[in-house]
Amino acid sequence: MDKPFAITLDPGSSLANHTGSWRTVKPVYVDRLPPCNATCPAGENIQGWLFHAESGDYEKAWRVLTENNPLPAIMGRVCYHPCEGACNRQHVDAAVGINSVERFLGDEAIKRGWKFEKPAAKSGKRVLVVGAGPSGLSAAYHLARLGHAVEIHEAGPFAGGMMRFGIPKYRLPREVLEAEVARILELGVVLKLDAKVADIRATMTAGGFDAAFLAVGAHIGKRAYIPAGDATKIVDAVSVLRSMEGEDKPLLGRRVVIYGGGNTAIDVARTAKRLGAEESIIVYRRTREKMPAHDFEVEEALQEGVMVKWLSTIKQAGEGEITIEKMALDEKGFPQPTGEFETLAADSVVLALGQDVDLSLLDGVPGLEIKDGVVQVAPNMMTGHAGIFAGGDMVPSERTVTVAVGHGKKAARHIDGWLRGEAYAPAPKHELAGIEKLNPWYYSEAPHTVRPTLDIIRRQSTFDEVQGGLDESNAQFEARRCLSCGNCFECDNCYGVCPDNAVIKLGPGKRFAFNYDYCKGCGVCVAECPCGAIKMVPEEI
Amino acid sequence: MLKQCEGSHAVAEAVALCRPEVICAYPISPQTHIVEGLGEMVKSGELKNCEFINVESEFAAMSVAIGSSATGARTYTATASQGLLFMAEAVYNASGLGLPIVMTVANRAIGAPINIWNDHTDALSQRDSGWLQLFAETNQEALDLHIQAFRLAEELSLPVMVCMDGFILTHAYERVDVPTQEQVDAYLPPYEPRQVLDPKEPVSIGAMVGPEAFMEVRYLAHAKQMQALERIPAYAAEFKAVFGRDSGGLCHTYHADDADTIIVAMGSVLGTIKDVVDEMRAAGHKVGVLGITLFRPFPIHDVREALHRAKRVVVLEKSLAVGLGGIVATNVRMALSALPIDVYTVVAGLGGRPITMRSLHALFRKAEKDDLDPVTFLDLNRAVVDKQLAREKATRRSGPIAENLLRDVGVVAAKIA
Amino acid sequence: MSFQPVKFYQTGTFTVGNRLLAPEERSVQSSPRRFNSLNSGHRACQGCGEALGARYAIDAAMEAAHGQLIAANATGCLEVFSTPYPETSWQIPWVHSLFGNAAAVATGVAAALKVKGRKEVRVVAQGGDGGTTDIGFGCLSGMFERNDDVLYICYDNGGYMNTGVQRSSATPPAARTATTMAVGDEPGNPFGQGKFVPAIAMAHDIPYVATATVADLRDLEAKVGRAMEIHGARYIHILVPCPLGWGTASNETIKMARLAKETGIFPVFAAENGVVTEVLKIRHRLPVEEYLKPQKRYAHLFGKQPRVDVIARLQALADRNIKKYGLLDGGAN
Amino acid sequence: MFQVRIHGRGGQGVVTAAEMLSIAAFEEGRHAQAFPSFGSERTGAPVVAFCRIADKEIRLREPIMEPDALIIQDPTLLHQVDVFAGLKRDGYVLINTSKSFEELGLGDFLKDWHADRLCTVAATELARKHIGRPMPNVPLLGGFAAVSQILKLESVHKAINDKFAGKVAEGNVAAATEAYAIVRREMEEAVHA
Repeated sequence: MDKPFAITLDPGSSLANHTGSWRTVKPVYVDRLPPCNATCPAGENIQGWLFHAESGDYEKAWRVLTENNPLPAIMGRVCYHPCEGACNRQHVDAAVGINSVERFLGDEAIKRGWKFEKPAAKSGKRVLVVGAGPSGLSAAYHLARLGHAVEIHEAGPFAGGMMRFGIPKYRLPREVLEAEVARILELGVVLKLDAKVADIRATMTAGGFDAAFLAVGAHIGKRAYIPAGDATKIVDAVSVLRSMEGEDKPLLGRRVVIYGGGNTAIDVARTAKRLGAEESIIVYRRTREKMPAHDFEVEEALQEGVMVKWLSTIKQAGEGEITIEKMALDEKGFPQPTGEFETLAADSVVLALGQDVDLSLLDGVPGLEIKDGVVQVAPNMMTGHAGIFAGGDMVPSERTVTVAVGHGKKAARHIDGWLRGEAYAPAPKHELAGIEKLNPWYYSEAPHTVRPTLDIIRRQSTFDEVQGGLDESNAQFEARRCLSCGNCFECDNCYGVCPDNAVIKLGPGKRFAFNYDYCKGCGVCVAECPCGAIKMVPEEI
Repeated sequence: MLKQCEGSHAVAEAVALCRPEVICAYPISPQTHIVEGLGEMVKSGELKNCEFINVESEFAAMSVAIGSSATGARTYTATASQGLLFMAEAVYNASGLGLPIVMTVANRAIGAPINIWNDHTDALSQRDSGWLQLFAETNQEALDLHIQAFRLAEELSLPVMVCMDGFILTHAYERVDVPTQEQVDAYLPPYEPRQVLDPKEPVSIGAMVGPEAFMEVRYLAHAKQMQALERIPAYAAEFKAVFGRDSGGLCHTYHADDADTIIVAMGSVLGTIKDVVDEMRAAGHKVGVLGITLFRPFPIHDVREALHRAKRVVVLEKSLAVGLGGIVATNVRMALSALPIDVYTVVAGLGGRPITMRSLHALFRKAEKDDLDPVTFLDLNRAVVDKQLAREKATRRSGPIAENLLRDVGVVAAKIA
Repeated sequence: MSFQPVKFYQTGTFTVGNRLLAPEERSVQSSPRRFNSLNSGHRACQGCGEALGARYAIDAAMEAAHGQLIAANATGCLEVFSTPYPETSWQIPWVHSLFGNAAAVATGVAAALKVKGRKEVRVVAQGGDGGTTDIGFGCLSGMFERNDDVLYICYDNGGYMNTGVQRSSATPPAARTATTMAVGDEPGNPFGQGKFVPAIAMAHDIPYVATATVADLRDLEAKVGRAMEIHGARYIHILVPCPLGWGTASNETIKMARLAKETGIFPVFAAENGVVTEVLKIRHRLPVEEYLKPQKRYAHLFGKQPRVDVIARLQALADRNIKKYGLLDGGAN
Repeated sequence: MFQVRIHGRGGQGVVTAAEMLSIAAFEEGRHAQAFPSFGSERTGAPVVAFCRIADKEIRLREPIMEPDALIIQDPTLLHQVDVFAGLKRDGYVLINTSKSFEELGLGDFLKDWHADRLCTVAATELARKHIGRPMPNVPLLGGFAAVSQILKLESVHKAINDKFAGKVAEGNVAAATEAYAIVRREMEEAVHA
């Protein structure tokens, strides 16, 4: 074709015009830290395992999960899931039911008998773990996977620690506990029961251990002075719950009063109900808002007929009855006595006022620092005594199972580093993917899935598990509700919205790249990225 | 085949013989009979492979033509007067894009005051539009020029305007020789566009061109138009070979070789002038005629060649460059630059005013005596004009001119002039 | 417990699940297939809504026409930024003639194709709101009335942005432009009767009329696709925010289009043979302020004395659209 | 060159008459040029059309100001328009009327004119009779062929068949023929008077 000069032009010739030169800021693809991962006390890569779960690859999901936490079935039941509290999805509709999916994976693993991979090589080092609670088990698991020979010395007759002696069956069926403990032991971890360590240094020398992780927990119930006649039965919550694991169940009578406001108080009250108590009354000095116990547990307890006397303290316990004094909150919100009294019928009083740690095994170990009844540890979980690490309830902490598991993992990694004579340095964390970094418009409404709960009659009479699990379909649905905060999920938005066609699609699984020859730096891709995986950075000029 | 028919009909037949593929038009007197004829031929199926589009304005007419021509279809339209002005923007665009559209302009005056009768103001207003402009003297020539126009347009890839006097030719019944389809096919090959919109070879037509190249683009448009000056005589010769008729060309002389006084004109008035010249020759006057067929590009050398021996040149034109005088005359003067020849401008026949032999006789005789003003308005009703001028001088609010004049002219207007 | 059905506002916004979709369904925004009819290297402003809209509209048309497409373009931003000598961004046969004649030029192209028997080749005409609703309106209406086989696409950014943001008949009331400055008692563009060309197109009873925005490119593609299934005169009116003329940040282009739809300011619907057949519902209804506030062209409404009266009138216009086109779920009308 | 001017009103087929005259001449192998007075004709308005007939090419484009013949399709124009303007001495005049020249008040104006060049024919009546419509133009052409003797009646018939077809053509042929006969009779009477 003979084209008139200048008036008629060859197709697509504008490629010669590199409009990228107009740019003063440029978009770059980033990975940001999802809030769920950021808040998980056990340091789980939640978004990572949800990804495999929503693709239906539950085993892969479970394996990714257990890289950080060996107890998903337990976590899926007892964890207070701060992850869900942080989940950005709550700004779209409701938080992703991470905990329920975790439980589904845990249960799947048990059902299908998935095992952990044994370590490739042995390190030749021996590590002593004292206490088979969540922290100890977690440490043992991680140490074992790192190739160390691990021996757990447990004072009690069973493994599990507070998971067994503190958490009632109806929240954590024992077979679940057993299964997850057994799986850890299959890694070659040696568990010695009824093996109370009296002197840590002696035990270490005797066993030729290179390092020790102490996680003895806090099992000594705090007492409070209550004037009482001999006839009155006063027991502590820990022993009540512990005795639930033994042959003869505790005899608390028809009317049980529980003193305290923590989760343990709730556990005992609900246990008492199930043991047949007609009245199970919690006496707590403050209001419900102030109560440390988790609200959903209080709610469940009330549903089950547990009663609560708010703003009350026990003044004295007499023959079949107790006297309580009404309290009033002062302007600072502290309860003050009012001088008003009331009597309650009570066959027994259970004190749920918190627990202390039995530190006897540390007697005479130099360098240790003990404060407020707990052992102080460095950021690497090591005590003042080289080679002796500690975690769980015996160190300053929130005293939850998840925190304990986190301690175990953290300690294990540092112990491993310490054993190899180098300091373990965790990978630097990405910037947080807060909701302000997301564009939630692109997420369709998908209300979260409610887990089934046991009917009230059976909850009051039996120790059957109260909360059910998800089935495959709704577990996957729940997993798919994940927004993939901070990490590209290849939605094509950036590719789609670029007015300059300067986004290159690298193909499924390969994400995208910018063609900076033509990108003018308008930032539309950043504004329209649903998950906040692109950010603008100034050009060096 | 010889026929006694209306000029518009003759042109319609000629256009049909050229196998146009798209015809679009908007009605305006005196162009209507041409497109009515073509519309009927398309509807009846007499003219095949042709789309006839009734558009909503002349602007749209030329725009549709631009689209179809750019897509490689042989395209025709027709207009006149106000219509030509209304499409002016697209007229320039068509030539700028180099699209070989053929358009008939049935020459008519431009208002206000509105006037449907013949003069050349409309076509000449577009003289710089980049279109080639041909002026027909007779209906036979109008017919012939359309056939040549398509050939010319498509060879040069430039649009061509064929101008014929409104009513005087378009509505005149006279004898024409209508060629056969075989003759036309032999003369006019199928349209092969230089550039075409086709997914097979995508191009962008109509780019924005800045100062860095615009001068060149315009120069090329000029150079391309100038090529027509060489091509047209060749096409006219070829035309004669096929049709056996002298038609078209650049310009034509009549008794000019030995003439002291040469009358220059365009279009149908040449016939009347020739009759006058014959009578004057018979009476021993050395007068001759130069008829300009091609006004754009202006055949500057041929005009000079034809006129350089004359003592004086009288340019009689149906147009007025208000504030200057003649349009054609200005062009002729340029052709005669540096020659010692008087060029008189005579503005005649505006808005359909008849140009009579009687007036021409008087005019030419005055010219021979060099007794003409540089710019003369033929048969101007002085009395009426002076009256109005006086009126305007007397009072500012002298009222609408046209209405005043009609009142002055009075009943005469109702009579035939 | 059974799987809950989920309403998809965009394909795959189930999010992470998006990774599982077949490649052609994966995008939440648009088809990953590309002709790049409008190629990179064009000179549109940063964040140009028209560049985005045009690329998708023409690509979708190309897809539907199997690559056999010719475009006629009116004068305006799109024409200027896409074809400044010596480069063009168009990869399809494209012609620019004048400001006011794109529809007629397209008619000519279609006529030529018809007479040449090139049935496979389709024709689109495109222009901005000035070239469509003002100077090109006569040709547009003529093309509609003759039902010529042309798809006309109007990219509406509400003004003559190419010449420096002057007022067009598509400029919304109260908006500031260079010829309707934010001064005097009634600052900005006066409240007229409005000129909603999609409705005028429907009044021609042409086979297909649709509106769309660059906030939902899937919808835009689908509408162009539908239009291309039909022969005869078709019209698609696309809202394309202009950062320059609206006084918005270059990265807010899509957001503004989304807000226009969500507030009811711009109804998104399709109509066949003069009857509305499809309406894109408002997902989260918002007051017009949400749409107006980010735009500097409305800044005068939010000064020391906010012009609540004017804002109320604009809200009334949005409410009228919502009622007229049934933009809310449960189709109020 | 023979020049004819036809006067009538819009809607009376004045222009068509001129065109048919030119066709008739063409049929006889002569050159002819017919053209209207280029008005924007409206029904009822005075209209003029022209026809030139010659043996060589006609180049002249001016209106006919000195006609050799006049056809007046509507006698009411006589007092409205200067229909006789420029009429050559002893030019032919054919008027569509049932009245005589005296009755039309033209006696003095046309006295000592060749009497056989002044004819009238009630063409409108003939048209009603043969075509069913008051279209005087074609019958007048028949009469004109008779009075002017520059055209054969057959040529007029040919022109009629060129312009019209079927019943209309037949009716017009009949009307023209009768008009021709009537005028010839008038002329003979005039000569022998």
